[in-house]
Amino acid sequence: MAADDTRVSAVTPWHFYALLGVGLFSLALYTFIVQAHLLRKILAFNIMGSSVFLVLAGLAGSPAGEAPDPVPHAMVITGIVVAVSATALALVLMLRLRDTSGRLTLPEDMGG
Amino acid sequence: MTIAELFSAVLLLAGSLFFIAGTIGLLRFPDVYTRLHALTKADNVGLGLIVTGLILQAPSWEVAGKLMLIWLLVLVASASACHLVACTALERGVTPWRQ
Amino acid sequence: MAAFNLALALLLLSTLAAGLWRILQGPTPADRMLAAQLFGTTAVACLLLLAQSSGRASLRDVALVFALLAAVAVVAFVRRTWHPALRKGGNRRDNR
Amino acid sequence: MNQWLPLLVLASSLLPGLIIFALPEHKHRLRTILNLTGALLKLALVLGILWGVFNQQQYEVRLALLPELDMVFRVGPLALFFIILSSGLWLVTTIYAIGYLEGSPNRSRFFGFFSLCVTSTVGLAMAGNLFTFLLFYEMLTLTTYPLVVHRGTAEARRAGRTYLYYTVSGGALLLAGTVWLYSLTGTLEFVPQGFVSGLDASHHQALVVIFVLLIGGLGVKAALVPLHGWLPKAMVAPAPVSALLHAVAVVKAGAFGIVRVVYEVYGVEFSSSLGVAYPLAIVAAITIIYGSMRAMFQDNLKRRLAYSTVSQVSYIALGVAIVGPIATIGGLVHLVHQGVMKITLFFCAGILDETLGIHKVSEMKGVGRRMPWTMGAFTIAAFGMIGLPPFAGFVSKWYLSLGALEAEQDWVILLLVASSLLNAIYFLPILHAAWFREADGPWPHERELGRYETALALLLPPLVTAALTVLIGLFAAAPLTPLEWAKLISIREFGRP
Amino acid sequence: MPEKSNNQPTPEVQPPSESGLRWLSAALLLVLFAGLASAIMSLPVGTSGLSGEVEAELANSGVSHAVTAVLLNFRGYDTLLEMAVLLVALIGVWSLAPATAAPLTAPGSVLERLVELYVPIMLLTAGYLLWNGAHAPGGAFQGGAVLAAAAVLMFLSGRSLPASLEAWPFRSTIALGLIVFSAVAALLAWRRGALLDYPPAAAGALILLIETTATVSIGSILAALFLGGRPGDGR
Amino acid sequence: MNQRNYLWLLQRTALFSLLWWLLTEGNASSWWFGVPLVLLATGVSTLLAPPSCRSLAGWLRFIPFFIGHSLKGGFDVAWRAMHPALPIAPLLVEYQMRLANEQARVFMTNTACLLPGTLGARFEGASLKVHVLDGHGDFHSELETLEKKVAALFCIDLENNDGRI
Amino acid sequence: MVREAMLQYADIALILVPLAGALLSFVLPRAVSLIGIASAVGITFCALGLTETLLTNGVRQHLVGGWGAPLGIELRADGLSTLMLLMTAVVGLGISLYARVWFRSEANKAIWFWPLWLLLWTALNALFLAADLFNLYVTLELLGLSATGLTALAGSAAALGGAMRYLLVSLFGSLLYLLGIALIYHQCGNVDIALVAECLSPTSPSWAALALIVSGLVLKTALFPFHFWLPPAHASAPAPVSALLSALVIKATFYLLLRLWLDLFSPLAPQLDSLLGLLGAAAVLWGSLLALRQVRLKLLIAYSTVAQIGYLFIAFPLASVGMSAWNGALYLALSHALAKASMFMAAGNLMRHAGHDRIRELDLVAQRLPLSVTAFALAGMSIMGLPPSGGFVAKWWLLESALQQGMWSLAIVLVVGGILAAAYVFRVVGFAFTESPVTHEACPIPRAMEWIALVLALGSLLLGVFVQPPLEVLAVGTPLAGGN
Ligand code: NA
Ligand code: NA
Repeated sequence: MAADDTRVSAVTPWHFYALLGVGLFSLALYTFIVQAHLLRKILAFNIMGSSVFLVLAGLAGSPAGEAPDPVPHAMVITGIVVAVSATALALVLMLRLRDTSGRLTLPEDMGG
Repeated sequence: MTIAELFSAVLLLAGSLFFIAGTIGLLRFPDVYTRLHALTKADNVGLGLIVTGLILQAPSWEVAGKLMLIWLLVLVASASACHLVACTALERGVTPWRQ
Repeated sequence: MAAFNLALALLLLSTLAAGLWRILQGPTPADRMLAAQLFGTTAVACLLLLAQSSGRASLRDVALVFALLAAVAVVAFVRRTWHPALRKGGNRRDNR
Repeated sequence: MNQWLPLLVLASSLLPGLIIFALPEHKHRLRTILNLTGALLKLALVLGILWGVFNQQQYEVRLALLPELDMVFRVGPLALFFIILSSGLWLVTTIYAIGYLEGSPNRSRFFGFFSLCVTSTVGLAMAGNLFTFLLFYEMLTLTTYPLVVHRGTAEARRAGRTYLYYTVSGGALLLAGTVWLYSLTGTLEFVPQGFVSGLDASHHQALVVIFVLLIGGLGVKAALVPLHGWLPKAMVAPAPVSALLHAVAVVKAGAFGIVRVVYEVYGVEFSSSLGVAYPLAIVAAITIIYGSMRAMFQDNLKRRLAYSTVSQVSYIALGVAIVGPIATIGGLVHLVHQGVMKITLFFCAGILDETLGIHKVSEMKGVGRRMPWTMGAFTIAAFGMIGLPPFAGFVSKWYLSLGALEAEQDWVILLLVASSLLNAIYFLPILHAAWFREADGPWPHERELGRYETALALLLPPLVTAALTVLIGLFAAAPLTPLEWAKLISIREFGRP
Repeated sequence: MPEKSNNQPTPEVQPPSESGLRWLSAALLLVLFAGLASAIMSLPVGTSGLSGEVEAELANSGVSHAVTAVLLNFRGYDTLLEMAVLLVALIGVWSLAPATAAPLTAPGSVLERLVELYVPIMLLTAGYLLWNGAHAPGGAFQGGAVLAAAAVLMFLSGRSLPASLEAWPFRSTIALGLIVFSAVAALLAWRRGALLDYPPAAAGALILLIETTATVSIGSILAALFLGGRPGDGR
Repeated sequence: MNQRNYLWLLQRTALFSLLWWLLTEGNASSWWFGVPLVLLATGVSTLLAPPSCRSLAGWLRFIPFFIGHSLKGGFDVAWRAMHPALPIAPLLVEYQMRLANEQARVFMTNTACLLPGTLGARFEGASLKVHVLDGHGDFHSELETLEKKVAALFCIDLENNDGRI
Repeated sequence: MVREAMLQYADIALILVPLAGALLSFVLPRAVSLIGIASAVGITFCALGLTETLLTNGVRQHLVGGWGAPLGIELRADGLSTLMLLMTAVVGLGISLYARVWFRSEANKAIWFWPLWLLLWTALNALFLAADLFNLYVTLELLGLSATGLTALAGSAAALGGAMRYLLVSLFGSLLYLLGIALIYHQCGNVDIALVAECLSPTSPSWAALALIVSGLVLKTALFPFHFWLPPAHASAPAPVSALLSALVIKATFYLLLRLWLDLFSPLAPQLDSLLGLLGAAAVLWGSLLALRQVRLKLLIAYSTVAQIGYLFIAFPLASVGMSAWNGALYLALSHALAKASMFMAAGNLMRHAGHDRIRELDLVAQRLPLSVTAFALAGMSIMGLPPSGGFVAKWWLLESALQQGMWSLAIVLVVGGILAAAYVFRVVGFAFTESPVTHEACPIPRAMEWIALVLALGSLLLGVFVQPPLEVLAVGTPLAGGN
C-alpha cells in the first residue's frame, strides 16, 4: 500500500473523534503523571485506553455511508479485554499493596 | 407525519419531560430517600412513555416486545435498587430529612 | 422522525450534566450511586431512541445489557461498597 | 604434533588447575602430585618445543574465533624465551608454595588459580597476534586477583581492589588500542618488524595515539611510572604470589607485551621514525630512577623489593626503546635475568617471614648467621641486581650500555651508573646488617621448621635460582643461554647481528 | 475489599508533587497534544482500511458479521492471545490474595428474589449475545460479561461456589475457552498446515464452538476477577 | 413432582421461550441454539426459585392498576420536584403486612417503590417500613389497596390468614 | 516422523507448547513443576528444530488462518527471531530447572509461578515470531501482565510496589505503542510490518507514530532515564523471576524496538539514532555508578542491567556502517541473558543461604557456596566484557564500529563502562574472600541451584569461544545489513 496521491487531507467528523481522543489522552496522561494516588493512576490509565480506542475506532468511520471498517473495531474489542484484565490486576495489586504497606501510593525509589 | 407518528412524538416528549423532572428532583430533594422517590418513579414513567412511543414506531411485534421487555427489566431493577439503597441507608443510620 | 428521536436523545444526554453535579455534591455515597443509576436509566432511553433513529437494531441489545448490568451495579454497591456491616466508627460521612 | 604441542603446553597447567579446584581441601597429597606433574610436564613439553625450534620447526595453532580474527598460538624464539622463563620458574615457585602454604586454609583455591595464572602467562607468551595476546592478558588479570586477595584480610582486599583498578583500566586501554589498530589495519598478526609501517601517512597520528594506548595498557602491568601504584601494595600477598607477580607472570607479561608491540606490531625502526620510541625510553628512564629512589626509603623488606622491581623491569622497556640490536639484546636478556634474581629475593623474604617473622629491613640484623643459606642466596641475587660481575645482572647492564653507545644515546650510560649506585645504596645496607651486625634480641616470631635452617621445600627453590643467577652470568656465552636466545631474536628483528 | 477503604482514614497520600513538575508536565502534554493533533489532521481521508478485503472474504469466514469474522477468523490468533491475557490477569490476581470474605449479613428477600428473576434472564441474554455475534454485534466477550454479571449477582446474594467445584472443575471451566481455542488452532494446523485455517464449510460451527466455550470461560474469569482473589481460602 | 409442578415448569419454559423469541426478534433459525438455552434457563430458574402459585386473572387485573398508579406516582413526584415551594413532608412509617407469602411481600415492597408517594424502605417479617413523600396524604389506604392486588397475584386470601407463612 | 513434524511445525509449536503447558499447569496444580519442566524441554527442542529448518530452508513464514497479510496475521521466523527464540529457550530451560528447585520449599507459590511463567514464555515466543503490529501489541500486554504477576509473587511490600510500578509503566508503554499503531493503521490501512514499511513516508502521522512507538518501547526497555522502574521490580522478585525479567523480558521489547527500527523507522528519522545512543551512553555510566553505590546485591545486579541496556542502544548510532554494531548489540543481548540469569540465580543462592543480600555481610560465602560465587564471577566476566566471553565479543564489535567511525565519546563510554562493571562485580567478589567468622545461621542450598547458575555462566563464556554459530543463524534473512 504505497501512499497514493488521490487521498486528500481534509477534516471530517471522524477526525473530530480522533482529536477528542488525543485530547482526552493528554488530559488523562497529565493525571497519570501528577496524581500520586494509585486508584487515580489506574483510572487515568483507563481513560487513556479509552481515548486510544476512540482514535482507533473513530477514524474507522467510512466516508460514503458504506459499512465502517471492521478491523479497528475488532482491535478495539481486543484492546478492551486487555484493558479490563490489566485494570483488574492493577486494582488487586493496589489493595494488596495497601494491606502490606498501608499506602496507596508507590514507594519511594530504591537505591537512587 | 401519520397519526401514529404524532402520537409517538407526544409520548416521547412526555417521557423526556419525566426524565428531566426526575433529574430536577434528584438535584432539589433534600435527602437520599426523597431523591430515591424522584429518581425511581419519574424515570420509570419516563422510560415507559418513551418505550411506548417507540413501540408505535417499531418495525415489528417482536421489536415492540423486546422494548417492553427492556422496560420491564429496568422496572424490576429500579424497584429493587430503590429498596436496597433505602434499606441500606436506614441500616447505616442515615436519618430521613424532616421539615 | 429519526431526527426527532436523535434530538430527544441529545436532550436526555444533556440531563446527565445535572447528574454530574449530584456526583460532585454527594453527600453520601448513596447519593452518588443514585446519579449513577440515573445515568443507567437515561442511557437505556437514549440507546433505544438512537436505535430507532439510526436503524441499528444492535443498540437495543446494548440497552438490554445496560438494563441488566445497572441492577448488578447497585447490588454491588449496597453489598460491597456501602454495606452496613462494613462500617466502622461513626456515620459522620453518611449524615449531613 | 606441531599443532598439538602448544595446546598441550596450555593444558598441562589448565587441566591440573581445574581439577585442583574440585579437590576437597584435605587432599594435599593428590594436589601436590597434580601440581608437580603439571609443572614438570610443562617444562618437558617446553623443552621439547625448544628442541624443535632449535631445529627450525614451526609451531602454530589457529582457532577461528571472530570472523576473520583467529586465536593464534605460535611458538617462535621470542615466545619460547618467555615460556621457558615462566615454566621453569613456575616449577620452582610451585615447590616453594607447597612448602610455604603448608597447613594454611583454602589451598585448593590457591593452587587452582596459581595454575590458571601460569596458563594465562603461557598463552600470552605464545599468542600469535595482538588479539590472542589481549585475551590472555585479561585472563591473567582475573586469575591473579584471587591470589592477591588470598589472605582475605581487609588490607589484602584493599590491595586487590587497587590491583584491579589498575589492571582492568590497563586492559581497557589495551583493548581500545587493539580494536582501533584492527579497524585501521584489518590484521593483528605479530610479524617481525611489525605490520603497521605500510599504513598511509594520514593514519600516523592515530598510530601514535594507539601506541600510547597500547603501552599505557601494558605499562600498568609492567609498572611503568606513573602506572606502578598497584605493585608495592600487592606485596601483602603471600610470598609465592609475590614471586609470581614480580618474576613469573604479571610484571613480565607487561614487559613482554611492550616487546611485542614495539618489535612485532610497530617494528622498532618504524617506532623510532614515528617518534614514539624515544619518549618510551624517557619514561623507562624515569621509572628506573624513581623506583630505586623509593626503594631506598622502604623499611618493609617486601616493599623495598617491590620498588626495586619497578625500577628493574624498566630496563627491559629501556632496552626495547633504544633502537639498535645490542640494546635489544640487553633488554630482552634482562627479562630472564631480572626474573631469576627477583624471584630469589622474594623467596628469601618469604623464608625470613615464615621462619623468623621478619618483615622489616631493620629486623634483619645478624640474620646471616642464623640463616646462612638463605642469606647467601639473597646476597647473590642482590649483587646481581646491583650489576656486579659475574652475576646475571651484569650481563644485562653491559649489553644495555653497549647498545646505548651504538645508538648514540650516551645519557643511558649515566642513567645506568646512577641506577647501579642507587641499587647498591638500598641493597648493601641489608647485606651489611645481615652479615656484619649482631641481632638486637629474639626474632619477632620464630618457628621451628625442620632439620635445616628452614623447611627444605622453602630453602631449595632460592638456592636453585641463586645458582642460576651465577650460572647464566658466568656462562652467558654458552649455547642456549638467555643471552644467546636474545641475540637470535635480535637478529630476526633487525636482520643483522 | 474496597469497603475497608471506605471509612478508614484515607491512607497517607504523598503531598502533591511540586508545582514546577506539574507545570512542566502540563507544558509537555500540550506539546504532545499539538503534535498528535497535527498528525491526525494530516491523516488522509478516504482510506477504507481493510474493509474491502474483509468484505471479499466474509463469505468464506463462517460468520456474516464482519467484526466477528475479524475477531474469530481473520485475526483469530489475536483473540487467542487476548484470552491468554485474561487468564494471566486472573492467575495474577489469584496469586496475590485470597478472595474477599462474602458480605456478613443475610442478603435479604428483595435481593434474593431479584437474583431468582435476573440470573436466568441474564443466562438467556448471554446466550443470545453469543448467538447474535455470528451476524450482528455481540459475541463471546459481551456474552461472557453478562454471564459474569449473573455470577456476580449470585456472589453478592451470598451464594458461593460449592467447595467441590472450587478446585479443578472451576479451574477447568476457566481454562476451557482457551483449551478449546488452542486445540482447534492446533488441530487445524495439523490437518491444513496453518493455525486456525478453518475449512470454509466447517468454519461457522468451529467458531461457534470456540465462542461458546470462550463465553463460559470469560464469564467465569470476569466473575472470579470480581472476587479479587482466589476462592477457597481466606473465608 | 405433582401435576401442578409440571404445569408450572411448562409455564416457565413457555415464558423463557417467549423471552428468547423476543430477544432474537423472532428469528426462526435461532431455535436450535435457543432451545437448549431456554431449557438451561428454566432449570436454573427452577433451582433458584421453587414453584409457587400465580394467578393469571390476578395479573390481568394488576397490570392496569399498576400502569395507572405508576403514572400517577410519576406525575406526583414530578409535580413536587418542579414546584417552586418543594411541597414535601417526608415521613417514615411502619406498615403491618397481612401477606403471608415472602415472595408476595417482596413484590409488594418493590411495587411500593413505583407507586405514588411511597417507598418500601425495609421489611422484617410482616412489618414494612415505608418512607412516604407526603406524610399528610392517605398513604395507608394506598398501601392496603396495593396489598390486596398483590395478594390476588399470589393466590393469597388476606381475610383467612393468621399472618404466618 | 516425529522429527519431521517437529521441524515442520516448530514455529507454531513454540507458541502452542508453552500455552498448553500453562493451561495444564493451571488446571492441575499438583503437577505444576513436572508440566513446567516438560514444557521447557519441549520448547527447547522446538527452538532447536526451528533453528535447523531455518539453516536449511531459510526464513520461515506462517500465514495464520491461511489468509496472509494484510487481512490475516503472519508469523515470521528469520535469523534474528530465531536467535532470540533460541536464547529464550536455553535461558528459559535453565530458569525452569532452577525454579523447580527454588520453589520446592514454596509449593503455594509454585502453583502460580508455573502458569505465569509459561504464559510469559508464550508471550515471548509469540512476540519474536510476530510480523504484525497489532498482534505484537497483544503479545506485549501478555508479557507485561505475566511479568507483573511474577514480580509480585514474592509478596513483600517491596515486591508489590515494584510490581505496581512496573505494571503502570508497562501499560502506559503499551498504550503509547497502540496509539502509534492506530495512527499507522489509519495511514496505511493495515498493520503488517512489511506492508507498512512500504507505506510510511516522512509526514507528520508517520513521525507521530514513530515517536509514540519508540517512546513506548524505550520506556518498557528501561532505557535511561526511564529506568526508574526496573531496579525495584527486578530486585524484589524471587530469584528465578528476577532472572527471567532481566535476562529475557527486557530483551523482548528491545528486540521489537530493533525490529521496527530496522524495518520501519530508520529511514524516517535518521537523527534519532544519535539520541538513542546518547541515552544509551548515559545509561551505561549512570547504571554502573548506581550499581557501585548499592548496598544490596540484587539491586546491584538490577542496576547492572540498566547499564547493559545502555550498551544495546549505543549500537544505534554506530550501525550506519556495516553489521558489526548490530552484531555487537545482539551478541550482548545473548550473553547478557545468560550471564544475568546466572547472576540473579547466584544472588538468589547467596540470599537463601545467608538470609539477606547485603553485600558487606557476604562474608566467607566463597568458601561456603563456591560454585555460586564462581558462577557470579564468571557471569561477571561477560558483564565486564572480559575475554573469553560473549560480552567481550560484543564489546569488541561495538568498539570496532565506534572507532571506525571516529565516535570517540562512545568508544570512551564503552571502555569506561567496562571498568565500572569490573568495579561493581569485584565489589561483590571481593567480599567473597573475606575471612570473618560465621555470624548467622546458614541455610543449606541444594547443589542443583548452584550448578544451574554455573552452567548458564559458562554458557555466557562459551559464547565468547563459539562465535560463528550464532552469527550463522543471525545471517539468515537478516534485516541487519544496515545502511552503508
Ligand atoms: Na617497571
Ligand atoms: Na625497572
